[in-house]
Amino acid sequence: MAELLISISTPDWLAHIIAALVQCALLLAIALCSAAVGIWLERKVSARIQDRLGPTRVGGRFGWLQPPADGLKLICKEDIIPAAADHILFRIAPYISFCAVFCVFLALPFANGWVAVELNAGAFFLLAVAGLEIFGVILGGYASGSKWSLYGAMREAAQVVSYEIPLGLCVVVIILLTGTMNLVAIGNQQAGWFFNWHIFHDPFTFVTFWVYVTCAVASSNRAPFDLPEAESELVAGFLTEYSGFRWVFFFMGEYASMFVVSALGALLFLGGWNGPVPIASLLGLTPEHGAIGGWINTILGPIISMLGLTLDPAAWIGNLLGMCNFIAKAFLGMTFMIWLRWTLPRLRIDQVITTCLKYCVPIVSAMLAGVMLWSFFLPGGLFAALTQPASFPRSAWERTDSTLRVDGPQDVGEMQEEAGTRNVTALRSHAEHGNEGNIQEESR
Amino acid sequence: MQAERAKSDTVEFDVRTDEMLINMGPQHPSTHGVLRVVLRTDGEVVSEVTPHIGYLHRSAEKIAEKLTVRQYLPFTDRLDYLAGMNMNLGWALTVEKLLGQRVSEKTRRLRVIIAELNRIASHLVAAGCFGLDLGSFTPFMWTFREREKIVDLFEEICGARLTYSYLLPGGVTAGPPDGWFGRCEAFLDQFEPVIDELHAVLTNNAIFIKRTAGIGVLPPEMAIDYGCTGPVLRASGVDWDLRRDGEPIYTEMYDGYTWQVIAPINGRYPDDHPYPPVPPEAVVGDSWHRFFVRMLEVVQSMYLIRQGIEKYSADDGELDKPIEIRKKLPKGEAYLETEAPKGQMGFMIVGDGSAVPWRVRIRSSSFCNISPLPELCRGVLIADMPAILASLDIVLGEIDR
Amino acid sequence: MACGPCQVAYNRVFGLFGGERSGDAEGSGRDEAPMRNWFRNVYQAVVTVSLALWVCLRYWFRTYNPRRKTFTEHYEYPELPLEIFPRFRGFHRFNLTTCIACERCARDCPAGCISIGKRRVEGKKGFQVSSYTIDYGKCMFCAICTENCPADCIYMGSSYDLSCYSREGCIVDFARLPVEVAWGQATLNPTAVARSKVVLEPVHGGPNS
Amino acid sequence: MNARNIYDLLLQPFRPWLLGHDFEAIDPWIEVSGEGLPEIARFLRDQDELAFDVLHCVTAVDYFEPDEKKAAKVEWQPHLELIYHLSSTKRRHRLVLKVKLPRWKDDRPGELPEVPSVSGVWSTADWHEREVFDLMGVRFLGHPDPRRILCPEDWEGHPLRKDYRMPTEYHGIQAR
Repeated sequence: MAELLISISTPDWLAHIIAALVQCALLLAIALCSAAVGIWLERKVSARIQDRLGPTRVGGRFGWLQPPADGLKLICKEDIIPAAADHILFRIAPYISFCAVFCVFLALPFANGWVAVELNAGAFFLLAVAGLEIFGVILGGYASGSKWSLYGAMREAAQVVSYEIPLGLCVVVIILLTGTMNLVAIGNQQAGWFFNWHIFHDPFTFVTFWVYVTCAVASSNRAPFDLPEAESELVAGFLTEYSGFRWVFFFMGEYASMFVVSALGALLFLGGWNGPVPIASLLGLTPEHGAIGGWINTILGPIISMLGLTLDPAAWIGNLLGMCNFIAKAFLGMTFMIWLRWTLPRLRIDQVITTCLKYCVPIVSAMLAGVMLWSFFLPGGLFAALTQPASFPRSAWERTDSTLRVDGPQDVGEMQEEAGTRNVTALRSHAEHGNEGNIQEESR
Repeated sequence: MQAERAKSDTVEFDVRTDEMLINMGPQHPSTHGVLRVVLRTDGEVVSEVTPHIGYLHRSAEKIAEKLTVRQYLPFTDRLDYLAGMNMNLGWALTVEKLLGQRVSEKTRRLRVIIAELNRIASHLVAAGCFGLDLGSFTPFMWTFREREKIVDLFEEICGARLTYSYLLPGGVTAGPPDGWFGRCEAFLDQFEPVIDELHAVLTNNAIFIKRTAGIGVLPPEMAIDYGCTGPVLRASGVDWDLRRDGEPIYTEMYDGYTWQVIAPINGRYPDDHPYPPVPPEAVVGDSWHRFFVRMLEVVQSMYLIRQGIEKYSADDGELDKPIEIRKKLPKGEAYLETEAPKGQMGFMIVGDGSAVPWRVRIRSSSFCNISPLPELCRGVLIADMPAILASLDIVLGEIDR
Repeated sequence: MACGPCQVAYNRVFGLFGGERSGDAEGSGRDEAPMRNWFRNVYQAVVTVSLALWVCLRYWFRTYNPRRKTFTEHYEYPELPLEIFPRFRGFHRFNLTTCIACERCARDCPAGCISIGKRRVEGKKGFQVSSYTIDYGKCMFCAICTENCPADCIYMGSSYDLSCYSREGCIVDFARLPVEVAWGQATLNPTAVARSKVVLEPVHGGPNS
Repeated sequence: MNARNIYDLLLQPFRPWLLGHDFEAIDPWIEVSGEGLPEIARFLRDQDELAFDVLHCVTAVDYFEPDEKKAAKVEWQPHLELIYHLSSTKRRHRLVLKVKLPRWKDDRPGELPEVPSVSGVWSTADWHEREVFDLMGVRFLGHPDPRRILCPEDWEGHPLRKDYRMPTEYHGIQAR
């Protein structure tokens, strides 16, 4: 983007600012849309589970426009700040909460290389920043000047220290498997058919995935872990005193964080932007240019280059498909969380801590050890072992070689040391192919 | 007993912090109306609970001193508004007891069917609200859906959906319309699988068990001492049900029916129905058992309704007409308790020879059931408060009268 | 196991899984075999949560069945009026022409919400009703007023739209209402009332409008 | 065991405190004097063949006719009557205890009559006695928590008394 602007003789500094703003706007749009769609989904799914219809009026038969209508109503509401509240903290708390969630989107790749800031320690950054969301909750609960809100805040604080540990361990399991913290690389390692997904890598990752689901639900404060706002116990917990626009921010923060944890789960375990069937690579919509991809490139290539862009249209379309795939998976995860929420009763605060620390941590630790052993003996994964048992493990090695591609700007030499030997060949192939069709390049 | 209580007054703490007084209610979502409970808490641990009632006081007893017994009947609907029919029945029977009047066999059959239907409706609300208070919204909608069907049946038979005024002293306003029993049985048939679904989402659910088992344990002696009745008493393992153990004017309604009193005797429930197993964490008298007893009573009520419909259809007697609106009451007083869904609902009428009672006393079941709340809630977590309150299944209309 | 330490070690390891199920039905099996309990809890949580999820999923998809639909879909209240039963106790229907102003309904009313204004007519027997007022702020729709009416001129109607915007709006004078509103569908035949109560068109123009 | 047998059993230890009975009434009752109430209650609860472990209800009835014309016709003297409904889950029998009290202590209007509390015997009595105090104006001596229960703490008067007049205003709220 910046390059494009510079090429049409925009000053350097302006070009970079504009490029950054555009990216931010795009990401904000994604965050808000995901929240809006999440709210709509929540209302419809919960309604169906409860044998009713949900919104049917605003925006046609399916009530598509209900979330904006709700938002409009809430914005029109009076903004009430209790007299006993700490005004400044009360005011900024919702924004802190929302900004923290929004920051996560910065490092979240939506497709191969389609990420605002590609970080080598992307997984780490994501976990760390997502954890900041609770600052808003705790501040808001504390600043409300209400005892119920204070309880909500304290519960959130107690909850966060318990779920963050197993959540981090779950991510460590995948990092162990992939040998990288780069989320783009992790996504690309799962290319190919669905059995390349990490969840199907071996039984240990499968269990880890479900532990991740538990912790992810806890981290987005959703039932059965919605203790900070437990409406039947704490009235509305930290949200008790909030109304109108500030409440909207908390609310959107919650849905956006649902989207984030679902997306992270999809990325780490469910193949990211790689569908169950590798349509993109079957159609040749990859940098390697298969039949259709080459065909598209011959048509679109000249036009693109006329515009002065360095872009591989076929790979770009493939990435677009992957992005749709990725978002669909994230929404699937959200749907699961909604389904779970409307099914289960809420846990008690000590039971939340017990579940996270006494159940999830041991399980995921065992899984960590299991994955360690498994990837040492059967690095290709379960399906590779099952489909080609005779030539195992050799065939699994070759399989990794041919199917995995790692894109993204990584220091190969450094990564070689860190990563398991399994990835070395993959990284080599990356080095050979370069990274054409990378939006990353374009945006710099 | 006082000494035991004094001993349990102190709550053990590992870490003591500043105490906090916190007001739960009267606008709290899970106090089932306008109950106000003042909690003294230390962190999340509740060390003292003081219930304050009376926010819904409507002088029901004073009103009764101005109206005839027939005129007062609509007011009984407003006591336990979730079981208006049972309230009507209790009032009607008390008036009949005072008048020394017996209704016909056929009327009694109809009364059993109606009262048991309403018991199902009330227990459904209790079960749904229990789920709601534990944060599970969906069973609430399912139980209200089923209740809606019962309410439709009631609307068809008496014309109202909440305040029925149907079972009058001496008889009923009108017999059931054509085909009503068919619809009633159709409801029961489709309702039976729903019970299993409720068991799946609540009774057997691991989280539900963890939240309720061993919480708010009410030992049988304490339950009797506090005058707890109904499912609350039976869940503590006391085999006591006025439908079987009450006064003859009430129990004769249930003569000839095959059913069981649901109470865990020696930790075991009657096994005439494939009930889900009792989890090992559950202690007799805890919230889980109180919930479970209600769920099983629903099944027994279904048995009773099915038998009642059979008997009613076979009976070729006449339905009785209700008493005159200004019927004179004899001098004397009559007190009768009936087994309402929430517990034993007692009415006392003091007649002075005129049509208007001299004094009416309403002994409400929830009033007694909620009185051990300070004992039950001492030392629990705040999150257990709604669970215990929900398991007692109170209705404030009845407590505050 | 002959030697003591071995026995202790054995017990320590396998005691965690619990040799026998601890406690009776009343006791808590919590502390006796922590490991066994741990696995049991995990197993139970997974099984029961999946079961509950399955039950909810079944509802979820059952509602798409065009023959079943969702439960609420059968009640299209604001668009279509609710189908109510003939015995429904809604707004009263009152026939001014047959009322003899005996005040029985007013006396029987437990809430005291009926008041009747009447005047003598010269040269005629009985009274003429000049106003027949029901305060719907007090009325509790118990239908006692309809029970003893000697002229059968008051019935419980079918209108369930009971809201009004002021307390004064709750007070309805039936003598001033047009007869088709007070008595509905211009039917003055009391035996036809029960059947005429099943209204299928929206109820509008009620006593308050 | 019917009321007559129970009366016979009570006769031996508590003869001076038993003031009357009616075994033919719809609910047979025994009248006892207020001062002996706690001991009789304890006896009824603890005696094995009686075992009255449930106190259903504590009620008070105000026998007072505010209308002077009617008051001339009534056959009773103005008084308050406390009624205790007891039953036993073990023995499955029922009993009604009555305690007659003056409407005002020492006939001084405003001084509430007093009676010993039985909340130490049956915990049910705790709230029920509070309610009787609140609505009927009977002071229960030895009650652990003698507060109003249904009316607000600062409510004046005892609404279920026959001569009670509803206040026209309560904290600026028009009541009539």
